[in-house]
Amino acid sequence: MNGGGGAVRVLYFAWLRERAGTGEETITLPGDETTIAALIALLSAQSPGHAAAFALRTSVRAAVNQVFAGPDTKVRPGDEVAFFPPVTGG
Amino acid sequence: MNGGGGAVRVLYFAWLRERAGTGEETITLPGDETTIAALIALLSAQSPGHAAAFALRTSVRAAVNQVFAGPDTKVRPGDEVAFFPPVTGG
Amino acid sequence: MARIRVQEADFDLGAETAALLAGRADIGGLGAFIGTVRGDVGGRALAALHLEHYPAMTEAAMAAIAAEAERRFALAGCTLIHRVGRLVPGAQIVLVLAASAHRQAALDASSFLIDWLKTDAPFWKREEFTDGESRWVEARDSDTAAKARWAG
Amino acid sequence: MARIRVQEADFDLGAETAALLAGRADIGGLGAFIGTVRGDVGGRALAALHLEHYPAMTEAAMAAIAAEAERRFALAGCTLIHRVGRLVPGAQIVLVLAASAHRQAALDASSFLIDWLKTDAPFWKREEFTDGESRWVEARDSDTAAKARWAG
Repeated sequence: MNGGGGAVRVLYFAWLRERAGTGEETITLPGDETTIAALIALLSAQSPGHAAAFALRTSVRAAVNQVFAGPDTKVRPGDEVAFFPPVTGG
Repeated sequence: MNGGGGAVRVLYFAWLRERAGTGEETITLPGDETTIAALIALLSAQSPGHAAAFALRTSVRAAVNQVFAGPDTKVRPGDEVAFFPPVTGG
Repeated sequence: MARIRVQEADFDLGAETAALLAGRADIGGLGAFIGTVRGDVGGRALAALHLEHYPAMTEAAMAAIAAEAERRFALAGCTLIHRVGRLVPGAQIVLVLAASAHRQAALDASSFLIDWLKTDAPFWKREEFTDGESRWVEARDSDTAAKARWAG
Repeated sequence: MARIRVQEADFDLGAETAALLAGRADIGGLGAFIGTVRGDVGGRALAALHLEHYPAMTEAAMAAIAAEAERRFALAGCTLIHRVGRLVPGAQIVLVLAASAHRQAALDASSFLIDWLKTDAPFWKREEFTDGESRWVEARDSDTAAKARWAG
């Protein structure tokens, strides 16, 4: 891989979408690899809405490439990352 | 009540019916009151078929007036008594 | 409140469910169980099941089971239908529906109702095999154990 | 083997059950659960529920839940249908069907499937009240506890 970073597609659902003010955006990673926790820190600095979306960290869940992920899950250029509250279907 | 006994309607279901050779009969009680256990003894003496129906006593269940009954349940003239194997519906 | 029926005719799950839910906005969950006739019993091909019952007692026994379920669970309604007569493989035998504001009560009640129907309602099954032999089904300890889970 | 669908349209319990049972003589029991929209939430009148989901992930997550049920229970088949969009009180939200040769497996699997759907499938509910207010439903500890019963 090159060391210049790359784009990650970020999706938001439910009240995270409403707070972030968008359902989808593309973020350029500073390097080849990051983690969910580091990506949250990066995104929180984007806008007050983003900061509000991630303020209640215990209520934020994530998926990487459509698979549930934890704070230490790796994120790489080309991945699709989604953030959302605990699910309430059924 | 009078002391001369009276009639009890007796029903048989499933393999008890087949062994007894009848689905329904009327029996005259020797007195005003008996029990399921005593009635079984009385009925078993009616015919070899009846004896066969009641031979496996642990597989015989009873109801008096459409309510599940035990060996000591009282039986009186005018009652409807049913004998059958453990139920297998559902 | 419970709908109780014993019949030779088949039943329609969709219609029974619609009847139970019709006009109700207090129901959050509906649990259901349908028992059907299997075509194979221990490797032997079944031609049919024959369901016999004790007509004067059956509906009262089913109503008592439904009343016990309503006493134990917060039910908005329930339906019990049991068929009798000759039933071929694939046929429906029994229907249990239990509706409640909450899913756990609906699910628990439907399990409870079928467990108790198996041990407390006066039905008897006879198996007719394709080779011409016929035998009465024996009650199973596992059914008594299933009912015993609900003790107390 | 499982039938999985996410749709705005309503579903037909009778038709789905018939499709699962059609031509099968190896099924002895079918367990079902239907979730419906209640018209009252803690004494407040509900106008509608809005169901949002994560389209790229939803069906795969539901298929994984069905696969886990098939691994744990001796299933002959199962069906999971979840609606999305705006649903008014009385409307059907979710359908779970589980068929097996044996009733206990069918009942256990239908409970398992709805418990896991509640915690592992990416759906979110928003409540729209008749007074115009709207709020996202919060996940409940009781749902996590219900799933935890199946641990191991």
